[in-house]
Amino acid sequence: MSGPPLQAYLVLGALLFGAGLWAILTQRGAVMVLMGIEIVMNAALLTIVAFWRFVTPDDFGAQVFYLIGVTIGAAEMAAGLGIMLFVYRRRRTQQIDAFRQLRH
Amino acid sequence: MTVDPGLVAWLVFGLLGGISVAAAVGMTITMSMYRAGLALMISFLALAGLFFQLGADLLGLIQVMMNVAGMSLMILFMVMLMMDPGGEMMWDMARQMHMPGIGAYKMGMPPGGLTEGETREPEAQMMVDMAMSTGQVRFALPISVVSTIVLGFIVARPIWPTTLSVPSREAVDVVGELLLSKYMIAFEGAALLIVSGIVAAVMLGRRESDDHESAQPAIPSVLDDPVGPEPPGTQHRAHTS
Amino acid sequence: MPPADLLGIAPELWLLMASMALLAVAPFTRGRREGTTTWGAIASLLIALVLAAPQLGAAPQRIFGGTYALDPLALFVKLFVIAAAILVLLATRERLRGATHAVTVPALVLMSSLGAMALAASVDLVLIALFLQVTAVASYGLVGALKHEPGAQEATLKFFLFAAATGAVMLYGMALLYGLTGTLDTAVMAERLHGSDAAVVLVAGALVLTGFAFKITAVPLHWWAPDAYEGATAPISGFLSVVPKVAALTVLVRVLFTAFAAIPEWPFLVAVVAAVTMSVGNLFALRQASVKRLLAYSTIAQAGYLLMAVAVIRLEPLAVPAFVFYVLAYLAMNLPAFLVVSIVERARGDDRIERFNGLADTAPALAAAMALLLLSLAGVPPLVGFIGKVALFIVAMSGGFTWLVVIAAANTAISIYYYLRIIAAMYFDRSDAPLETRPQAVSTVAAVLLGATATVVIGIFPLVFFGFSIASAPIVVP
Amino acid sequence: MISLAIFLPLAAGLLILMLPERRATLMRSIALGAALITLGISAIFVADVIRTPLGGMRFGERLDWLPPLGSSYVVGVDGLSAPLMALTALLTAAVFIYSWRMTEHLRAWLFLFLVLETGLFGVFAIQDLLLFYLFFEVSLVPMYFIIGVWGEAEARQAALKFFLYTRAGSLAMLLGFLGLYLGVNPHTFDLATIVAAHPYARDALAGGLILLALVLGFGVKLPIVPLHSWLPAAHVEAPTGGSVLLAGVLLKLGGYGLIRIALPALPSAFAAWAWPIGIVAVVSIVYGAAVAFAQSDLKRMIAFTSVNHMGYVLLGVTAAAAAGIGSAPGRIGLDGATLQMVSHGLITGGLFFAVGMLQDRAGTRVIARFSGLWRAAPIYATLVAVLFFGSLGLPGLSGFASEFQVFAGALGSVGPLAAVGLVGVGITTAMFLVVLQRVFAGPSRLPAEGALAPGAAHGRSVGWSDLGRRELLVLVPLVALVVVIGVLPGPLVGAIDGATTLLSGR
Amino acid sequence: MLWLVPGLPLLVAASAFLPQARTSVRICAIGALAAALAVVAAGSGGRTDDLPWLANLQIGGLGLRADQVATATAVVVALVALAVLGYSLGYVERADQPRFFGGMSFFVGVMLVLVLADSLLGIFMSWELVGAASYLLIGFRRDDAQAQASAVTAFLVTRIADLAFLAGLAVATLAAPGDLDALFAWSRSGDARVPVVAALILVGVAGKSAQLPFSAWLPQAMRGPTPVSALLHSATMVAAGAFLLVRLFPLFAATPLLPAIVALGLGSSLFAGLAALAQTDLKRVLAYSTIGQLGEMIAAVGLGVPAAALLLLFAQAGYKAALFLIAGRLQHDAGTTEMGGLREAARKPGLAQALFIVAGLALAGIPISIAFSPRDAILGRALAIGPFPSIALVAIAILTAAYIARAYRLVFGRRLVIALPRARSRWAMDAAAAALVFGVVGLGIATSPLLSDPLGGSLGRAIGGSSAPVSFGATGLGLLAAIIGAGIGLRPGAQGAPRLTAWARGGFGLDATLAAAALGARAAAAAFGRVDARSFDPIGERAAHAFGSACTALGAIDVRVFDAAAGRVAATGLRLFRLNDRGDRGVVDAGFDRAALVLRAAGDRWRRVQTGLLEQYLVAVGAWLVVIVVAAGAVALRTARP
Repeated sequence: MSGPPLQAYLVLGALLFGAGLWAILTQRGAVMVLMGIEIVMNAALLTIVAFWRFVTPDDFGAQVFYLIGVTIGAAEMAAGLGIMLFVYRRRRTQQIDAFRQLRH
Repeated sequence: MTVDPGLVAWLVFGLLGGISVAAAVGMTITMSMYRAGLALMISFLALAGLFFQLGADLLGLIQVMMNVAGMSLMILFMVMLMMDPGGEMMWDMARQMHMPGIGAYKMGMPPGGLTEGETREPEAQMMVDMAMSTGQVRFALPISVVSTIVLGFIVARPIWPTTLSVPSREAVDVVGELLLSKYMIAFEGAALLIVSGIVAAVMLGRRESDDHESAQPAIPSVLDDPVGPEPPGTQHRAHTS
Repeated sequence: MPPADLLGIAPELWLLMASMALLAVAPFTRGRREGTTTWGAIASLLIALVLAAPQLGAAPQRIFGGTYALDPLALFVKLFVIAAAILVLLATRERLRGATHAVTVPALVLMSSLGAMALAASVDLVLIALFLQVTAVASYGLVGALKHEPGAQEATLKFFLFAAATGAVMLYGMALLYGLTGTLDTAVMAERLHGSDAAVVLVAGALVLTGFAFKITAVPLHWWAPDAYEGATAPISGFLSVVPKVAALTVLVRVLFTAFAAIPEWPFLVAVVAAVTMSVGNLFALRQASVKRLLAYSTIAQAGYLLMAVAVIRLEPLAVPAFVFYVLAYLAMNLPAFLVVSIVERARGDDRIERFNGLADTAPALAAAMALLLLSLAGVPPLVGFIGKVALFIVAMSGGFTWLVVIAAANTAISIYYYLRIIAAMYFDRSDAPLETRPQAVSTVAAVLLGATATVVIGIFPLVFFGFSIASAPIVVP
Repeated sequence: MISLAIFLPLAAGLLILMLPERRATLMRSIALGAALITLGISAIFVADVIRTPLGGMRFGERLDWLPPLGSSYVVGVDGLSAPLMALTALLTAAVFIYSWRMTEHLRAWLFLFLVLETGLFGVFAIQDLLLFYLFFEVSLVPMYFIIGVWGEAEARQAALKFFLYTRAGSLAMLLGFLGLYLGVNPHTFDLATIVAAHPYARDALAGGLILLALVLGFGVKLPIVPLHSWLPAAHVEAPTGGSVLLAGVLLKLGGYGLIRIALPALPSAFAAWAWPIGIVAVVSIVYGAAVAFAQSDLKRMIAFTSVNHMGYVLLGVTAAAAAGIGSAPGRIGLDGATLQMVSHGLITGGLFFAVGMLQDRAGTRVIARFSGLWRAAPIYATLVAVLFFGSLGLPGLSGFASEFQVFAGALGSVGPLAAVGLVGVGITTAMFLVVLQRVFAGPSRLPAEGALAPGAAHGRSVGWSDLGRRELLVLVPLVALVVVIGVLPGPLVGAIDGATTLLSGR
Repeated sequence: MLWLVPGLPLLVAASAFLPQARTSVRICAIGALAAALAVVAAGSGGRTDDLPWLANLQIGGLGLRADQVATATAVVVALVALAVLGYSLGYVERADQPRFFGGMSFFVGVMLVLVLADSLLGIFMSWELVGAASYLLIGFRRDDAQAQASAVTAFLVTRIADLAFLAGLAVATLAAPGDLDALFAWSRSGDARVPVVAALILVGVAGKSAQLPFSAWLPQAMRGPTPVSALLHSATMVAAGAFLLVRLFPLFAATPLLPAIVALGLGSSLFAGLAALAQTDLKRVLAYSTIGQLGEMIAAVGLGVPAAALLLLFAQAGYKAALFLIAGRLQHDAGTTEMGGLREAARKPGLAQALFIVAGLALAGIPISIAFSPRDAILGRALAIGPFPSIALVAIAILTAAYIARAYRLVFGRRLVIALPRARSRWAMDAAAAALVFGVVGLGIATSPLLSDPLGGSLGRAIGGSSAPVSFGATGLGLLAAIIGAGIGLRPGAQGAPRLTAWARGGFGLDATLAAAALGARAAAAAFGRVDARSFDPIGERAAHAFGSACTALGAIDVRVFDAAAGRVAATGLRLFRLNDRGDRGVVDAGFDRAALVLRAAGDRWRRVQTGLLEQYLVAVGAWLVVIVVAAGAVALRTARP
């Protein structure tokens, strides 16, 4: 019996994607939505790493992609921290449905 | 008795994968943001384990460093700076009020929760205020489930150009070389990205002298109608109590 | 890595350094020397222009192992972004005067512009994902720059969450694309995509396009744009409506031109998106009261028009020139219109249409310029928007999308309604409140007049710019 | 020379914009001077086309404009365009004379009219579809402002309606142009090339659709009946000068486009669709006349007669389409349609001036409020009567010369339609006679002087006097031309005929 | 040279506009007319070059041709016009004279063009212009609302008939461009369009000559000044119809229309005779008389004796104009033209009675003027053809004599008072009337040997048509009929049933029909106007509604996808739109407005989809994702099962 094949990782990635999506769509707190986004991003990263291993083990571009992906996540998170504080200080809430003055 | 390495690999995969997914789902169920942050960290950690299993040791390490440590810390930082609307208090309340349902979705948004222009019973208003989830659960559920299943089906088919070869070089060397040659722009760009993220965070997150003076109400009152444009004759559109 | 490669990205490197330097200098320029960073940023942009000059006329090539394109299209976007950034900087200085972070804004504008420039030249998926986020992340600070404005937090939050969510989704799509082809290079992807599994191609392609569509504000990923534009200050809204949008469109053109070249369905899909986008933009814009919001929907509609050219990018040799020309036109007419809103907003408090009443009496030049810009957006000849639209119509029709052109024409016909609302307010209504065109707004006014003049001049003498568009058309292919 | 005529008004307009507000007389003089010079140039054109009717396009100029899209600045004048140019210049000059005393936003007023003149001259001179469209639309914007700024109470709505409606039409027209452009290989907007290539001769569906687009576009401008509803609103609300140019020249763009572009470029499609289009024309004729009859506002009535009169133009074009451009009925129908455009421009332009003069005095245009005007203003009454008779097609006046040809052509090709169309002439006659009787005859009863409603155009009250010298200067040349063309249409028709015979290429 | 004939009067007419020339217009008018008369008399037989009126095709120019028919008619027109103008010197107020003489000169000018024109186009143009002149002159008194209405009726009725003429002209012009000879040549070619053209022209003729069913306008036109009635509505303009038939006789002769022409003429004539017998107004009697006589002329053409028609035309021009002038003279004194009211004026000594007797005798067909022989010839021809025309003609002769005798009895009674007038200012009027009467009688006597066989004369040859020998039977029959008629007319109380009389007085309902038609036309036009304002616009409105409901239908899907918030707001918007719509219905009435409104409302409604709720935006993105994924899944399934 060989180890888990590519498809196993991919299905796991899809599950994580779905879980992240679920979080994005249902959570009321902005921070929670941001966490959901991070899960989706990690699903993507897991997927690409799996592809690296099973499709192009000698092309380390995928690993660079992962690195950049993590950087993107980190930068988002950093900016997100600032934005959450900004929003929270001004409005005393971080629930996304409190922000609906700009509409129509 | 020899342990089939494949079986071990499957077991490890199942364990780590199960943890990561369970943690991810659990994150959305808990009422406390703090616990959600912890769940996220666990999910990331499990993923790091999977990276090691895939032979991407470098990435596993980075995952632990960046995602688990860095990112999750930031989230926890965020959570700590704000009032946690869920947490123990809500948990207790939900238990006392015998609310059915799972975790955070016990306190779902009542149907038509955010609709304007109607008076609500105070209890209903409270339900709206306390709701942990948006009113979109009924859409989100089919969307997430369907897309997960179909996506899983799509990727699970044997369509990928897989190879049996294994990585022949040490990742650290190659990645380092790539980052300084082919992906030098990406390297510099990543720096730029981080800097701009930090600048944005600092600029926005800084406490200003007028912060609390101009603080606005958490939920905009239904009476201050922020909508500017109205077609002629629609002034009596809403709020007719 | 040959040194020529470094020379190729000299403008980008220079801007990177300049932005860092400006960040460092910024805290010391509060108060009386507030303009320092702005002028510094403008100067560095001009220097970048000079540094980019040697690339003019150079043969298209790819550097850094084929990850980064030096082709006329990329160069065009560089010049375009520099011009747009200068115009925006001229206005932000006056609009944000006295704000806490006014001095940091030029650096952020520079960073975001830099991201956009690099994005347009990126060939590799890694770079595309990265610079898409650079452009976005640097803009967060811009959207919230006037922190005390009531809409600032909301705009920032929506923009941020939307950007992050679509970015993550796009990453997933890119991962799938990589798995299918084993390469991150969009230029070589095409042949490997040929014959690949259609389902994955579709889902991966669509997820990647989701990320682009967010920036382009194509339906159904346009939701954030009106809210963010309305909440941000006008020059920033103008910046967002021009720079990231055009960069994303360019990268879309590049990807569709190279990576997806072999997939026969996408022109139709893009055409559908174009039709829906322009229709939604125009329909929603009809009755807006906030001019910024109105213009936001207008930019959505304009994106729909631009997508017409994208749809036929491989079918029609003139498609890229038409695209480039319309992008130019869009810069000349859209950004200055936002700058006019900026002036009115600053002078009269907000940007409702009533604030434009009687502008023709109080500020005739500004009103005339605004009227020209709006008419150009509506595609009224002899302004530049007309030539641009005609070129788009021609390529789309010649590419076989007659139905799309009919929809576009109907949309153009409808769109005049909301542009005329502003014009009617300026010219037919009277207002008692004088518009305080303070001497400080002089550089904004100059930028507006420059744009208005350009709409007229290019509209009447389009040949030079059309030739330039043709020259900017070549896209580097493997 | 043509370019001078096209761009001189624009240059004069820009010059006026640069003058300080107080140099009012200088501004007026510059504007009038520019209009008169263009009038002189177009008179040269007219003389030339009369001298050598079969000379084809003359005074041609060609410049590259946008070669990548196959569009060049090609201008020329022939018997089709020269009379319309002269009409444009004449009416513009007349508007300047008529509004000599006005002061409200004078600079903008003059500028807009000069821009309008440039646009109209461009349309008539250009031989390139893209630039044709450009000039076509350029004439739209000034009119929007003219109606909106100087118009009456509901002017804003009317201006908006005018703009939206005509723009929707012109976009349809643009689609048609693009169809033509793509129909020839290599793609070009050059009209002569397109006409020579005869695109879509075999593809009936595409040809029909493109024709539909063109007819929609030109039909809105003309206007044809289902698409006419912008016209009365715009006319009623527009200031006198705006109405004059709107009715006098802008409507002609539709007819001119049909004759210059739609007919020669798509002869086979046009022939296939001649009957439906002819029915539209006849409906316009009868319906326009009937609705005009029902109006109580003089200006609105004249506006509706425009629908009727431009229906003749369409009928003439239809005749040519059905019978073939070169055939006898086709030629005579086209000549009639073209002459009808000139004639209608003169007559209706004059009538709108006349209504404006009435409004200057009375502040109202309601027919029922006037009676026995003849006694108070005999010269005015006489001139208006001539215009009325011209409008109802009395021989000896220009209206007859054109209508006769239209009907001769139409009876030779789409006979039954023409026969129905004659009913429209009858209704028009009845209407004008009734109005003539009501307003001018009978016991003298006039609205009180000084009851100056917004109609007190340009802030002056003339009082119940007969026409002043300036007003005579406006009206008499128009009336004189109506008579001259009516009595001796030969030279002009010859010039037009020279152009129409060469219409579909040499 | 020939152009001088119409040109001189037209020049005078044009000069009437000049303020300096006002007082001398009347002199000029008469002088010009005399000169024209001289020229036409001298230029007989000449013709001009074609004036290239339209240069495309070879459409006949506006040439003039002074052949025998034209010359003779022109001379008669000019002579009658001279007399009437002279009369007008006394009749018209001095202040109005410039305008009046200008108008009359204009009429005479275009009438002469009509007579002399060498092409159908020229004939038609002048034909229309004399109608316009008639309009202007009937409505000469601007304050007289009824006269104005009559003028409108006159012009309108004739013009509507002319539209048929115009159609015929258009067809003929395309078929046979050129002068009349070309037209005649074409008419002999057997082209199927010839009868159509002829019939269309005949409609025009019927209109102009006030034949059935267009007859109503002529009696109404009597509201105009009497000189105008005399010149236009008896002698020249209305006679243009008959003249045209004579002129175009070769055209008509080539068609099977002749019996129809006979029927038209005789029918109108009988009708007019009966109507004339019931009138109480002298001028209306004369008007119906004119219709009747014109009917006889038209019938003559139909019977194939156009020369007789022409001669009758000349004669009628003389005595009918004279009768009008006498009526006007009496009216001048009495202030009315009602025959009862004229009695007082008629008692005064004057020439009127004597002149009336002589002219009346001529009208009745007593052989004292040239009228005698043509009528004789017509009757003779009719006898040769068949019983129906003959009976009709005899009946007409009886009626003619009867109504003129009745008129005489009602105006003058039985006393005979003849004396020279005393009022000097009226000399012009008396002189003109006398001149006309003596002209007619004198010409009749002087030329009777020449004309005893008019159909054999050179005029007859010039016109063509069959010849009918003068038969004593016909002459006797005519005389007998005249005498019987006169006897009936002179007997007092021969009125017939009053209701019938009243009916006849109104032209047997044709007046009422015309009025009703006018009312109906106005109503129809008003209805059209309403249609444009309301019923038409709902088309646009309906389209807009359809668009709106399509939007709603699409929106419904959308609303279900989205949260109830968006749905409710959208519903509110929709309700409000309807409310707005209802409110605006009365105010905004144009369809385009409505369409714009609906579009605007759609914009209003649809933009509410943008709820401002980030969660909903995200759900929209999720929906987009799920659509993609499901589509991809479908693709995957399809590729899995080939």
